[in-house]
Amino acid sequence: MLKFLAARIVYTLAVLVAVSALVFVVTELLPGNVATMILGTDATAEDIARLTRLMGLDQPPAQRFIHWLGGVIQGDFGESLRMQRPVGPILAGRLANSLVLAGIAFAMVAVGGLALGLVTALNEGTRLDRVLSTLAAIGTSLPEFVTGTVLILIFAGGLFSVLPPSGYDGFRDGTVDALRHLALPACALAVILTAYVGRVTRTSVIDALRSDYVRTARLKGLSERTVVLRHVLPNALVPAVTVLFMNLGWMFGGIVVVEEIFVFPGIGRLMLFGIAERDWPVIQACAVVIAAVYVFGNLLGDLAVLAINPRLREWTA
Amino acid sequence: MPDALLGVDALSIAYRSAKGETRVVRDLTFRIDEGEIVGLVGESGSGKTSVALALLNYLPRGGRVVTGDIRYRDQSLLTASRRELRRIHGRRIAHIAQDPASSLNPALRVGLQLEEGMLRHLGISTAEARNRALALLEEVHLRGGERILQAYPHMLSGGMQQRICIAMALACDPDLIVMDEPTTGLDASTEAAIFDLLRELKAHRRLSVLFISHNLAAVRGMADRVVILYGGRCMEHGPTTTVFVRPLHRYTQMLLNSLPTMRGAATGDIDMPWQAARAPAEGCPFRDRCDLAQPECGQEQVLVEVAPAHGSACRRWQELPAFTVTVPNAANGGDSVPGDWNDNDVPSPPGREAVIAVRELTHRYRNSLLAAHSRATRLSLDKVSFELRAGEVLAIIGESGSGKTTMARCLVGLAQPHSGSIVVGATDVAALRRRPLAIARNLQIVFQNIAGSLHPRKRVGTILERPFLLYERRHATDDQLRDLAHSVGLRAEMLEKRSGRLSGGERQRVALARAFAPRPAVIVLDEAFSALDVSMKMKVRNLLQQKQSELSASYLLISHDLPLVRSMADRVLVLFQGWVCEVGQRRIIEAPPYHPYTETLVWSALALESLKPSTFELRPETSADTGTGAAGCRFHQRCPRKLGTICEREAPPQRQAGPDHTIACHIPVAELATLQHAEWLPRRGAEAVS
Amino acid sequence: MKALAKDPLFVVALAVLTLHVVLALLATHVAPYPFDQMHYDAAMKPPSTTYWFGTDRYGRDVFSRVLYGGQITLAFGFGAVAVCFLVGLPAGLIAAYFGGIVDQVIMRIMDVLMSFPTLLLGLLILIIAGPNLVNLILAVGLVYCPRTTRVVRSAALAVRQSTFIEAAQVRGERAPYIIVRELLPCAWGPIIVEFCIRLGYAILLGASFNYLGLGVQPPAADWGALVQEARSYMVRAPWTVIFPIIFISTLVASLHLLGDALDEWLKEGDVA
Amino acid sequence: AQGVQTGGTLKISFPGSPRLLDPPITGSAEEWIITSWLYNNLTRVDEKFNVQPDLAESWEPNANGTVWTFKLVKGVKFHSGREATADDVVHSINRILDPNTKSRGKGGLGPIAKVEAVDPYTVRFTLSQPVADFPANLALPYARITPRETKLNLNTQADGTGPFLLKEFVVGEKVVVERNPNYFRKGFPRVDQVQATIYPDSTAEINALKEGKTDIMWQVRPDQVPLLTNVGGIKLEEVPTGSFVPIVMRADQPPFDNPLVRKALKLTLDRKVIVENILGGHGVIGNDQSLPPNNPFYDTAVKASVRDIAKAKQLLAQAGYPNGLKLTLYTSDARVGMLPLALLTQQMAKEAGFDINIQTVPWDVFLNTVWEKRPFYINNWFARPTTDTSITPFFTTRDKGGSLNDYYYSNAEVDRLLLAAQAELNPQTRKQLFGKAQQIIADDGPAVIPFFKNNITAYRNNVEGYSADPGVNLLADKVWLKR
Ligand SMILES: Nc1ncnc2c1ncn2[C@@H]1O[C@H](COP(=O)(O)OP(=O)(O)OP(=O)(O)O)[C@@H](O)[C@H]1O
Ligand SMILES: Nc1ncnc2c1ncn2[C@@H]1O[C@H](COP(=O)(O)OP(=O)(O)OP(=O)(O)O)[C@@H](O)[C@H]1O
Ligand SMILES: [Mg+2]
Ligand SMILES: [Mg+2]
Repeated sequence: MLKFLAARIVYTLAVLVAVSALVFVVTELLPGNVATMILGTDATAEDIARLTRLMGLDQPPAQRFIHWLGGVIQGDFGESLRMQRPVGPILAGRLANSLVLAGIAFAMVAVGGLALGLVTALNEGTRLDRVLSTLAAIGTSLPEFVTGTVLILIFAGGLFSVLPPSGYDGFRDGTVDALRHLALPACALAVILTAYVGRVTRTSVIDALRSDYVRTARLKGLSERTVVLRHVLPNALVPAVTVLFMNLGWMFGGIVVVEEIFVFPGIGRLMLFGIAERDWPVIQACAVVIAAVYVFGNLLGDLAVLAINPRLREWTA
Repeated sequence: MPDALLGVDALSIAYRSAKGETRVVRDLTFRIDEGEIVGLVGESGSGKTSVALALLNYLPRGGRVVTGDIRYRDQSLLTASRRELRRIHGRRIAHIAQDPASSLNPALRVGLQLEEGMLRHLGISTAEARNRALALLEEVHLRGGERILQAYPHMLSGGMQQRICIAMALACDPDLIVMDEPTTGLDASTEAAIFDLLRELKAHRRLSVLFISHNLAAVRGMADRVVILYGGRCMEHGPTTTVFVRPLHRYTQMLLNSLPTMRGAATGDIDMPWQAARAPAEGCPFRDRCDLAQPECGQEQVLVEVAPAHGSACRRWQELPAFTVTVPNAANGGDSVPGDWNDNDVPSPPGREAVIAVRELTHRYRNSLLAAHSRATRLSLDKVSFELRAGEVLAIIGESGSGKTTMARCLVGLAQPHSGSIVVGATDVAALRRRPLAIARNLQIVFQNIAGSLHPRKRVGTILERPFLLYERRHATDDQLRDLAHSVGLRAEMLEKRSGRLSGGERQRVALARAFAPRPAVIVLDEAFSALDVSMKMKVRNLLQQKQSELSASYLLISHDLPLVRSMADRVLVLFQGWVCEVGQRRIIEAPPYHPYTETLVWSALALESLKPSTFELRPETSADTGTGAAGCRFHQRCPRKLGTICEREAPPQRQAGPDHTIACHIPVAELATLQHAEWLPRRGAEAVS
Repeated sequence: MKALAKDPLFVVALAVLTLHVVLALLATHVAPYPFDQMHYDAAMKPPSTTYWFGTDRYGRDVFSRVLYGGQITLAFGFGAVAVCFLVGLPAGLIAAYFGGIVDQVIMRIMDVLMSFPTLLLGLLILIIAGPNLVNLILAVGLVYCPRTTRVVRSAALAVRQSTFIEAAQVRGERAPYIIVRELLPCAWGPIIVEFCIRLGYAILLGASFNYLGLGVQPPAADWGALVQEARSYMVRAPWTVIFPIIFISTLVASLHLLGDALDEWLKEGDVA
Repeated sequence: AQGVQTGGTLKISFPGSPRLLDPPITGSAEEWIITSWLYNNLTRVDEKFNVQPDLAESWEPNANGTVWTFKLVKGVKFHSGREATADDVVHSINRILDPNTKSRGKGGLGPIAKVEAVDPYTVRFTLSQPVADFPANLALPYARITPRETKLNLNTQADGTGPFLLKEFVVGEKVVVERNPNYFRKGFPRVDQVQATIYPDSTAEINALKEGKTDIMWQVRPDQVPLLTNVGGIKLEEVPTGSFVPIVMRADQPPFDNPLVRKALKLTLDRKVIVENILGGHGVIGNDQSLPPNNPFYDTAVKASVRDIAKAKQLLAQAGYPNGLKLTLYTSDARVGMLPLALLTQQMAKEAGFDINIQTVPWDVFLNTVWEKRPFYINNWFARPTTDTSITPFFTTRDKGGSLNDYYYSNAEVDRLLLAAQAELNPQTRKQLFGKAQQIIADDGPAVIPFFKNNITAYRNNVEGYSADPGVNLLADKVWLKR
């Protein structure tokens, strides 16, 4: 178990380094010259050359990568070229906002998706199931920019004006205010995943319901409640939970779009800012952090699955 | 008639599908009395499981009871409410499913699964339930008590899992247990042990059991009465002793005719046609395959009471040719081999040239890259040497996991041996990455899953032509293809069909035809029979034997089915954990001296046919890694005749037990022979077959 | 196939998909105006008989733009999936067939690619390569090819275990023959399902990139870009976003439902 | 002024956040506004482009305008309490000129050869060329006067002479400043405190203004104007500026080396539609030269081209393109108006036979591969602070001072006129010179400048002493709140 954990963590870290390297290479390949970006249209060639040297951009990439990676390990993501301030603190604030948003959306997905899957599976074949399943299938076809746009049109200016379409600003105006601002983005983020997790859950619950061990349990004369709670759920939850955590990564992709729609001051928008401004330390930091959330999400998923399923626990011992 | 414990009356079951409703069971009537074991026998797909589930009113989705009634004592189970059913399930009628591994919830501890039924039905405390659970474990011979209760199912072996399932069924002391093929998927020795247990339970508890199986031998040994099912209908029913001795339905006769046994066989020799594509809906479902069929067999079937409590659905039961099975039992067992129809009895002389010579072949499975740290260093083959001689049938026997398949895979090049040589003709192919086509051509294999070895999307003609294209770089002529098809009893039209659209039997023949097509010198048969129904098994066997004499090919027959091996093999090689413990002429599995391991195999097979109670203390498989680096005999931990520490410390010598017969054991051959003869005789009378 | 034809969801989905494809193919004939023609005096007009779906801030006909947008959307959808399969099909088949170290290497590479959040990887590719239709196709294709590889691999792996593959090996067949003639024909089922689902996701992802402004060049616009263009005034002129949204949702939903129905059918029906 | 009430807190909203407060390296409008509250320049430019004294009470050029001497106001104190003297000025200017500072202001100050303190209250600048607008250059936001030694980190802290003291600065959130009781202009500032809050989201910003959470919304985008018009208690105000979005036609490469083609393109555009569409009417039509209409030297006689497709076609044919002309127009959507202008141009020019293909690129790619390189693209310029810098660098030949001439335009007459105007100290003559240049550029020039943007601002009724500013100014010291 411990060995597995250690191996898994090492693997996770290795993936992270690989991802960082890839991001670094990618940003190396960016067509623009950072110095030009900073100096803008008024700069002379000498200015640019000087700034390039000043920022250490003339050193070999490998050396810069190691230097940068060393910094990252100590929480130092370098200095933003545009903002000329350390990326770390900016990132921290934005990440906190994004985590709040993703956390709420994740809770919605977990509760909604599992409930949806359970309800449809337990009512398999009924009209309720057909309606909900079709809705879920459609739900998986709604990208965040569509749900976001529709939510704004409905709740924030189009039909009603009950919720703000944007302007999240942390909790400085109180929890209620913050939650009001989080409602729409969280929903937009949650819809597609809720539908997806719901579908996966449905399939796995149905598989469990049709399994031999559930038949055995039923033929022992157990009550339906015991059968579902004790025999079906622990097994059915395994794929559902795996998918749930696997999609943390999707969520952190979707969050970029959602933050753009709802002008949400999170890491996704910071990343887009970095891209628009070719601020490579910002891009790198965001990419690595997003990737980290993703791989740790997967790790968490694996651990959750291990906690639920003793057989896997044994295998990995 | 006294009230039955369970009465099934004119039961018909149908499944809904896209094509409409299909009836899979029709008009089935039988009863189970208290303390009685009723065997339900039939080929795969004959509706056994459907009947079992209908008895529990738990048919799978789409299935329903169309007509008929099922009464438990006075209560109709079909009209019972769900609450009433819940009180009956587990408490009055328990169920043991086909596959123990999937019947246990992988996420729950065994103890909980064992106790939850008791807690629900018996109104006892958790502590009491725990005590009862421990007692049940004793009863099913599971040592380890608490430890087992704390275990998760996957930590137990298949045999242990099945015992847990049995314990679960026994937990609330039900009146009736429905056992749906309780030993399929278990290997022979485990199977024998489970049957032992069931027989013991039968003796100790007054259990009523519906015992479902396609294993005739097992049913013969277990059941008081049998119901023979074919195509969803009852063909014949009656007391086991009558039905299995004087069957009065042509189908039953054919079944028994096909049954090879350890000590004898049926006298008749009925040539049963290949399995029909689909049983006819009306009339006798068997008539398409029946050699005595007449037009009136297409009329509605009636079950005739041919003797008290013995019914037959055959219209012509009175006209059936006389057919008596010499019930093989201990009394006529002994060393005589009555009715042995294997005429290929001449031992292949040692002087015949070897077509394949295997020397010191060693193989180990390398697991995936990531799992390299695991201690899976056990050899799956350990310095195996033997030769396959021209025109002979060499059988490799051994329990599951003994390395038989690995052996076959190494021979045909699907597995890479670690060391050693495999000389085919003059070439050592062991280390070759790609074998020359000429060698591949001469070394064909028939897989366990014969039908599955065909590509489902290809036409039969294309499949049969492939060997010609591959080995001779030319298209086959139509005549060649037609002849090939005919040689396995396929009509020429079949060549145009896609193999996926053929019936199972047809597919099997296509696969065989393809293996024969390049006229190979050697055919490896890896469990080519184990998935087949009894009747099919014999068809395939006969075809293979016929082809062998035609092509004068050598067969390497891999099987754990001892009766079958006995009916086919010239020589036998016994493998235990990748190690050859005995090799010799066929008679080495017919009479002592045996290697102790061979002895256990033979005894298990005999026990299965109730020829011999397996009082033999087979030591349970231990999870301990046997054989790893142990210098001694690999079998010592499970050996019933273990001498002492010498077995643990020293590798056994190879002893000549006769011409062309080697036993690797510390016990001298003569001593083995006396021991084994001695033990056989006194025990013979000790326990009569019931 | 009969069972499929009776499945109402399948029929509806197929009809919707066909409608989308036909509309896109015939966009030039169906659209009342060129997609970039501006009617300066008719900016932001609600739907009417002249402008069925209304007009945008430049007075461009939303209906025409949606039709042309469908062309682009389908083009990058199919293009990206083609890239996915160009990489994923051989990679998956080879990994499944050879197993062992080959499999390990291929799948580890795919794992690293997979450990990028989809959108992020695409973003990075697009910012190096620069936004245009071809790069968008490559980016989406690359992002999804590990997933396709996995699906193909596991579909092929299921077949790989089949006895007929071993039978072919024993017969002495060469690997390419086995992969192409034996493995592939039996793995088609899941591969087709994957194609439908992947197409749906490729369209979603591509549209999301366009929504972020990292896709086709204006004035051309796919449905994602149409929503993006109108973002600042969508509350005042909701028709500018509603129609592209309806189109993309129905297209993707039809693909997903189609995939579901096929999957269900493959699972239940006989494989032959 | 009469009835002025003092005290209270003025609340202002900004769309973007200041990041750094050290004047030489500031780069955004928000930063420039905040530093204008904390520091002073030697001079300042008012809303009519006239130079006004700030820390310098007077200045004097030599005869040919190459040496400028500034007299400082005496007794002005930094927030830290020390008096601001000529040495601080020299230090501040030298910091800008020092390449290591990475100041963007280096090029804008003018050809300063030497800056020296003559005495504690006199600073002398020696220029390598005459510059008439030199005093205006010193009003650039980079040229705020900072103390020559300080222990503070000026990026996040401040020690200036300005009307307010920095109290709180949270990046991305807010800046709070308090009244400087020792400010050298008596009676200013009028409010006790100014709170600048950052609203990255404009909807929230508008709501805040409507709800009275803020008093001034400094910048309103044209498309937001409908949301604020006719809202009770709120005033909208706009003013023309010199910011423009030109279509660049490189004059040294075909096809735009031919003036007929340039003229033809100018004739295809319907500028009213463009202003309406891109700016919602909140701008003024431009006449293809870069001096904005609110500049005192703007020549009202120079008219913008009026759409005339027939004429355009004819010119095109005359230039040798009777079957039209295929072109790629580069643009970027990183700055407001650039992409819409490309789209509108494409459509409008189509009728005359211009077949334009649009390429949108990210801003950095734009700067690296398009700007100054491609023959046909759309650029973006913010208003320049002085008359001279608003036109001369754009249109004089590149090696003759045309530092911003990405058109590679070279017209001897324009060179002569503009360079003469640059050195000319007499306003009358200067105006004539500029007028002639404008006419030539409008007719023959390499740019389409279809409009100048307006600055739009909104504020609550109780705000007095505030108005929309054509430059980047928000003179918080003049504002007071009516109770
Ligand atoms: N859920 C189902 N839906 C439709 N048809 C079914 C279903 N289960 C079984 N059948 C069909 O009913 C027939 C009887 O099946 P059943 O499982 O009862 O046979 P069996 O005798 O138990 O076979 P086996 O020995 O293989 O277990 C078969 O033809 C089978 O195809
Ligand atoms: N792919 C594999 N990877 C690792 N170990 C394997 C693999 N296949 C088989 N083994 C192990 O090798 C040993 C020999 O297996 P093999 O399949 O040859 O046995 P067998 O005699 O054919 O058994 P059975 O009667 O069950 O078919 C067993 O211990 C088995 O667990
Ligand atoms: Mg069955
Ligand atoms: Mg095997």
